[in-house]
Amino acid sequence: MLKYILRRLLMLIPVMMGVTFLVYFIISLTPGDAASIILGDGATEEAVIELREKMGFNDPIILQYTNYIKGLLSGDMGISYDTGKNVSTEIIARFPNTFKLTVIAIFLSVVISIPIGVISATRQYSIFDNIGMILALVGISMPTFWIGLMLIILFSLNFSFFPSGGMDGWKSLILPAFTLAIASTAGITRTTRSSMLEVIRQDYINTAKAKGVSRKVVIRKHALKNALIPAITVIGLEFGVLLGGAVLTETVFAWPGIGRLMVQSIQTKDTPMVLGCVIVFALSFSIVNLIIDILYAYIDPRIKANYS
Amino acid sequence: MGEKLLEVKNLKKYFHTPKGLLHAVDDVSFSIEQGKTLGLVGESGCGKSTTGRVILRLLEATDGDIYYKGQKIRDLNSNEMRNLRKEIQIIFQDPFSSLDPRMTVSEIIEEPIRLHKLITNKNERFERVLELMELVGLSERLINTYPHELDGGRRQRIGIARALSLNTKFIVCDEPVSALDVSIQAQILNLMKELQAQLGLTYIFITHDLSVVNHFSDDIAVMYLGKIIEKASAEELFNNPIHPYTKALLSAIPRPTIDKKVKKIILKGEITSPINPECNCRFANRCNFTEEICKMKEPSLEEVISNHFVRCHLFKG
Amino acid sequence: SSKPEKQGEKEASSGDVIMKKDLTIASSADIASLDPQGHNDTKSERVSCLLFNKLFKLNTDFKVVPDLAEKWSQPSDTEWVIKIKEGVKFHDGTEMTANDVKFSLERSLTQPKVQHVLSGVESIEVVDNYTVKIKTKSAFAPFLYTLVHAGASILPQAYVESGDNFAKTIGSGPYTFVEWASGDKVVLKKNEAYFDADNMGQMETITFRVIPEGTSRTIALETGEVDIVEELQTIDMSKVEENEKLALYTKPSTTINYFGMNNEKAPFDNQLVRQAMNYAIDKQAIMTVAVNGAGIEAKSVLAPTILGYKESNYAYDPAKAKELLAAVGYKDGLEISLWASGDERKRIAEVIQANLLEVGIQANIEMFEWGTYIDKLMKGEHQSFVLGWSSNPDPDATLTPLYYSESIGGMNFSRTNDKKVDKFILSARGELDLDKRVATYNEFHQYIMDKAPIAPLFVKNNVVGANAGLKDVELSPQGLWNIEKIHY
Amino acid sequence: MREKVEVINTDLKKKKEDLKKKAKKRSQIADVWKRLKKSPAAVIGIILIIIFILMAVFANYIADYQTDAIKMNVVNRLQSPNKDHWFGTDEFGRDIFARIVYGTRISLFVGLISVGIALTIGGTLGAIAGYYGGKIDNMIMRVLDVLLAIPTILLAITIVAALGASIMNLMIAVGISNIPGFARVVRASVLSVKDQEFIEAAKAIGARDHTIILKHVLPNSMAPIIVYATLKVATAIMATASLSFIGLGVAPPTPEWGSMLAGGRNYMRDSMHIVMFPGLAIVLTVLSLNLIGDGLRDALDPKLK
Amino acid sequence: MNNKVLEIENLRIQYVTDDGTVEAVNGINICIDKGKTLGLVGETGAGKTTTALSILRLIPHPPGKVVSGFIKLEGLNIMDLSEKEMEKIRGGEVSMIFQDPMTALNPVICVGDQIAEAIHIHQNVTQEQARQKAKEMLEMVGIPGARMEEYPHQFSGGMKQRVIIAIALSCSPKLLIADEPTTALDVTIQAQVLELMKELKEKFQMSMLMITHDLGVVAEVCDEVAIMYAGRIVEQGTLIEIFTNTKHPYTQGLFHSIPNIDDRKAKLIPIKGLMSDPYNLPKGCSFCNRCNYAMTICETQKPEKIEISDTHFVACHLYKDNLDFQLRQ
Ligand SMILES: Nc1ncnc2c1ncn2[C@@H]1O[C@H](COP(=O)(O)OP(=O)(O)OP(=O)(O)O)[C@@H](O)[C@H]1O
Ligand SMILES: Nc1ncnc2c1ncn2[C@@H]1O[C@H](COP(=O)(O)OP(=O)(O)OP(=O)(O)O)[C@@H](O)[C@H]1O
Ligand SMILES: [Mg+2]
Ligand SMILES: [Mg+2]
Repeated sequence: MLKYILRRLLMLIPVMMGVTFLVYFIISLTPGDAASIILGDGATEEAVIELREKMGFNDPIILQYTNYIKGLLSGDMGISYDTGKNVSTEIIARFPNTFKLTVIAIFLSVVISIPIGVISATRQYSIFDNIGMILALVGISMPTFWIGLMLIILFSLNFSFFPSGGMDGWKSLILPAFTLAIASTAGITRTTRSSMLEVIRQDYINTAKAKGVSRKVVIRKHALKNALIPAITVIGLEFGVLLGGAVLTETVFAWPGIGRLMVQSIQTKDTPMVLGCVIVFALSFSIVNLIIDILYAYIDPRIKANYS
Repeated sequence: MGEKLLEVKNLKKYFHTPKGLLHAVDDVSFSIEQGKTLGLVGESGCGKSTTGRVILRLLEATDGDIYYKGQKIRDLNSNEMRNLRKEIQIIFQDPFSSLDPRMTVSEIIEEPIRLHKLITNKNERFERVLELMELVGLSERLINTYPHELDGGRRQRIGIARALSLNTKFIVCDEPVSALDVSIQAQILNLMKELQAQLGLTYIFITHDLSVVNHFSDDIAVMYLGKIIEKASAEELFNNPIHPYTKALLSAIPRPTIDKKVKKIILKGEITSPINPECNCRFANRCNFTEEICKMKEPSLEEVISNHFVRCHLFKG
Repeated sequence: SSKPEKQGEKEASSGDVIMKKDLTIASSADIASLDPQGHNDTKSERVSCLLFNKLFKLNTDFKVVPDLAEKWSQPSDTEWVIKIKEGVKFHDGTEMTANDVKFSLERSLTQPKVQHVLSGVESIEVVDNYTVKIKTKSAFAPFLYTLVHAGASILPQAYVESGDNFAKTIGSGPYTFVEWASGDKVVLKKNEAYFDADNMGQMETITFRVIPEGTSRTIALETGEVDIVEELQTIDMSKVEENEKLALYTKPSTTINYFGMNNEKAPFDNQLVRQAMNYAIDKQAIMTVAVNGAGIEAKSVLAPTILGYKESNYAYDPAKAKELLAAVGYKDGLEISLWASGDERKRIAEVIQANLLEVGIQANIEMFEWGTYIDKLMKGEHQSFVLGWSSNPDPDATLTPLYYSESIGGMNFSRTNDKKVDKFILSARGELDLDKRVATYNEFHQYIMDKAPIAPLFVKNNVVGANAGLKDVELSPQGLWNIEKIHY
Repeated sequence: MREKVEVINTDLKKKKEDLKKKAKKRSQIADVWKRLKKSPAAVIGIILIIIFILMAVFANYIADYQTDAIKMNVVNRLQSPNKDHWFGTDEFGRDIFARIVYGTRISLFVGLISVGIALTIGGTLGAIAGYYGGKIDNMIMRVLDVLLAIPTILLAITIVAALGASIMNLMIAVGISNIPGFARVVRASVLSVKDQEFIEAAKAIGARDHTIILKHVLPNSMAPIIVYATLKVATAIMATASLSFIGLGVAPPTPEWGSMLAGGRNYMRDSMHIVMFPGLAIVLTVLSLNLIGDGLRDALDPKLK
Repeated sequence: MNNKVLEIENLRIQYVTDDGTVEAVNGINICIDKGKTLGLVGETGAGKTTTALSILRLIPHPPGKVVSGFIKLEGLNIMDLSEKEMEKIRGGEVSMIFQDPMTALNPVICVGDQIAEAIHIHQNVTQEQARQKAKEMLEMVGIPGARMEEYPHQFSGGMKQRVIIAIALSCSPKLLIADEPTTALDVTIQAQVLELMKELKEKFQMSMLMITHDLGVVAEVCDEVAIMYAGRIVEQGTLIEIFTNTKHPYTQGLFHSIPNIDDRKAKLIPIKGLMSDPYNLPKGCSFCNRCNYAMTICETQKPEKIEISDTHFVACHLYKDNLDFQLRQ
């Protein structure tokens, strides 16, 4: 198992290289000149040219990229073009916020969607099932920022249950996390439902029933664990979607996360900052998926056998 | 003695698995004469299907030679192989999963003809399909049905029709009846026998059901964990089984009679894993007659009686 | 028109006088840097103003008044001698000296973001402990205005050289730095030892909170989570106004929004076409749609509050526009591309698009992302565009970058290349006599609006929403001002 | 014993002709359609989508593009739904109903094309990876992992930033960011099919790889792909809304639901209808696509009758 | 004294689907005496599993529905019981072994726990005691107790089937229903498992309902045999009666379809045609379209049960007027 984890972690290196290279390359394709961004509005042409030379912006992309990677390997993520801040400090300050938000959101959507999925499956075609599925669909068809604003109007303005934004205390987490969760709820609910439907038709469920296990226990103990396996995959993928989708939620709820930082950095063509953000995104996404794979092993002994 | 249509020499097929090298087929040799049937029996996982697949080059062999009409199959390039496929065919165990669920009966039967451009005229091709359907006893009103709409027996007939749609001479039958009810099984077995007589087909008949193989085959090879452990004519094998495993196998068949009860030989354990097998008799740990040597050395296949080969230390020459 | 208008004069009912000692201000974006020479944007400037002092500052009427400076004189056209107040202490207790001034001003020349601010300075000399002499490269009338820029803040040399990199920023201002949570908030605390007793901070703490989304900002104000919203979404003005507990403040800004044309490219290389544009656009409609009426029509290249302003007499007159276009041969209409970036400019562009359609011009809007937008504009790839410009009080700070021929490739997006314009700009810049300078600018306005390199649209109001209990909220043309004076 | 073929004493040839005709008649599409019709949810979905498609096609007859959908009318701005403006007017005084009707064209188009892009590229890669397995599989999937690890929104923003904000580029951006997803789904689906015996049967009759992939593997792995695709059409429409939110939507005044929604958000407190109707349009489209997707999944499975 | 463990009377079960109604079980009567084994034989789709599931009241509903009839366990009509009471019976009084050992065990729960669960539910013991008992059960079916922490995938097919047997027997049920317990196994393993089941049946004094399509298995383990065709029992009798005095043409067809291992030249005589569409059973005898003896009455009228002896009856028109009718050999 440990060997497997190590191997997976090693696999991250080429993936990260790929990610950084791709992003570096795409950003370099976008118009806009880093030197003039660094210098700001009032810069003279000479100053721009001089800085361009100094920072090596005239070098071929590959060279610039290798220089960046060299820095990265020695732990230096560079300095923001836009604000002059140290990229790693900035990311360390911001990333935990996004991570916290995403994790809570995933938690919320799991807590909401797994029971709905399970109940829907056990009562296939019932009213609960139909309404549950339609709600799930409506959930994904509403844009995040729209849901966010509606929730603020409802719960902050009209009822003053929660703050409208910002980041102090658990109360301020609820609305953004919930907003973020809604979109992924649909996917997880539907997967849970369909895998549950699959599982309850399996022979071992009949075996359990024939043992005299009560209906509830059959669902909880025998079916759910098996049905969770596909659901977990979706949860892992949703995590990535949420990380990416946090941008809008962070904007609406004034959440000082990394999504906003990234969008802002792209807009100012702040390459080191964008790369920094992308690296943590990609890393956390990959690590979460690794964790998911390890989780599989815990749920499913057959998979565990394959890892060792 | 007829002419050897197919000859397999020292065939090996190993699979790489996470746990190690799986010896699915390990040094198997046999030959079949034109118009005859070779039965390949053995327990689940002993490598019967793999043998069949390797012969057809659906899987590439790890080692060994396969001669078809004296031609080394493994040396053919992909075009030559495609040509050869007009003559050698396969019928699968599961008549459901071996038919594309999205094709109608006529499409399935037509496909090989179309692919090999045997008949290019559409109408003639259609005639041929109807002809084949009649040959295997499928009513022509079924042309437009999908396999799932049919029962196992009819589905298996489609598989047979497909195998016959080319200039088929040789068919690997991979447990063609084991998924069927006895009443249907008998229909199919009779059909296959008839076709053999009519068209001069040669079969390799893979099965785990000894009563079927006895009824169907001229020669029988018994496989155990990738190896042939006994090989003889059907008559000889059933009258005079030599290898302890063959004996146990024969005795274990449930017989639908109440008078002639045979004393069962109950084997101890279960089949051992074919992954990285040790160099001893592969049956040793289940055998009721294991001796020291069985655990030391791998026995070789010896001709104990004329045309009766056995791989066992206890019976030599 | 420079008095802030507090609309809907309301006092919090005397029963519940709010005794809060901390102020939370919602702003739409985070500050870029705590280093006053490391940024060039108003959000950061608002914070540095509380943390640092400059030699001079602007008052709410946009006049230059001394801040650290005690006395100043101009021995020659290119020399300024400035004496700072004695006994000014930095937050760490050290005293400010002329060395700090020299160090700060020289440093500004080396900092990328602000190196342009004092680019007219040739040298700085320390005369004595509290006096410096600054030489400019040439006679430069608006020199004092450049000293009010945050980039000319006076920093403690010792601290800056300690390499702390502004992590625990030390300045001399009325507030001291407590915390900056990136993307979230900046917290400041009152500087009890501030040197200027008249301008002491009023609240114990001030928190700047970042709330990017307009609607969320208003709601935060309504729920009392913040006390002031510095950029109130204009659609919410009526809401704030109608709310008993809130007060609305508006004041015209110096931000002028304009429809720019590429004077080098057809059809806008033709003066008549450009004039036609000035007639074709319905500025009132733009204001309604873009800022819900919170602004004043712009009639020249500068905001009215700016020195030497004189308005043109274009009015919305599609018929006239058609006539002009017909005169140049565009009877059957024409097709142009119209560039924009951002939500508000998109709305403006949409109205322009509709206006132009009336006179037979089909404008295809192309949206860009900000960095790309500016880059492409600099390269002159555009035909026409929508942009805003917030200027310093001195007209030169607008005119040189925007209309001077050498700024082509820079901010001169209209690519105005007119000898006479250049001459106006140069002579006004060197003119130290205020009246003469004003006269030159008056003339310039007339000339340039006849050339019509752009079509001015409107000058946006600064709109601030605040808790009704807050007192002494003052706006300047630059927006929320004198934050240190605000209190409950 | 052979099953007796019913022989009818009429002209045998004629009967065969009939059979031939019948053989042609029964296409798979017709079959799927027959099964699809049985699911009420799918039928509702289809009806809704047809309404939207009709709206897109016959937009000209419903409202006038020039005078209703893009003509500004500041006097009438922000009107609530009323007799003249069924869905009210937006901040420019444009008729929201007309804009939604015309928006159907763009939004459906964007959704379908971007998914089309992702499906073709991702699908091909996934099919190759799944079918051939081994090193090829590993290589393709690792490259796609890279793409997957980059947040969608970043990919979309940078692509739009690099190429400019046009409908085409929007579709490319959304399309590209969906490639890894499709590749994964197709690959998984191909993997589940490729080991079935009928694939081996096709090999045994001498079919070439590409024939096998196109005629046997893909048709049988269609169900999850179709479901995923319908879901993604929905997400693609939403992605345009998100991009509009950060200022990179389609060029105005083109009516497009996502940008209508994003642009109207500042007004939602007083003029709910500005965001409600485009939102509703998106919800209904997404809903109906999903209903169809679910229905199709069942209908495409010949085993489920 | 009533010696009957199971009595089924006039049981009719339907599956109602969109495509129509399947009369899966069509008025069958079964009874099993204490300690006896009844073999239920029939082709795919004959309704064997449905019958078995109905005894545990586990017919999936919808689409399944018991239309009429009753099932008595030791005289107790289970149709009247509540779900709670039914749970007591399942695994306690009546156990069931499913056909496919590969899928009948929960892959994510270790085998020990799966056995212990049944014990814990039905016997008033602690978890620990249940696990102890589970270990004993495992050893009883010939698997080392040490392996109880392992998961099903670590077991071979035969071992899994033994685990399932262990589960079924763990609470000493009065009736064991075995639904094709050896069909998925290799012959040598099948022999082991059948041997084990016979042994344990003796030991526990159980009654057994053995469902199979393999007459060979029947010959080995059953005391009585019921031949099922299209939801009906067409012939029933003691083992000897069925094998030596075959009455129903279908039963005879089954015997003739099996290759004779001792006579390899013997020709197979298959039953012609196929089982009727379950959605659309013939009006008369369901078998009439495949029957070599079919008469006109067979097409229109359902055959009655005809008693050949006390223990042997057949449902066929051939014997209606002529009890001594002999089938052609
Ligand atoms: N593609 C493969 N990869 C790895 N192992 C394989 C593969 N195909 C077959 N095997 C293994 O090879 C061995 C022989 O398999 P094969 O299918 O030939 O057995 P068989 O005798 O046909 O069994 P059955 O009666 O169950 O069909 C088995 O242990 C099987 O697990
Ligand atoms: N859940 C269900 N829904 C609809 N029809 C069903 C269902 N289960 C069984 N049937 C039908 O009921 C009939 C009897 O099925 P059953 O499973 O009892 O047969 P069986 O004798 O056990 O067959 P096998 O030998 O294949 O196990 C069949 O025609 C089958 O198609
Ligand atoms: Mg096989
Ligand atoms: Mg069954």
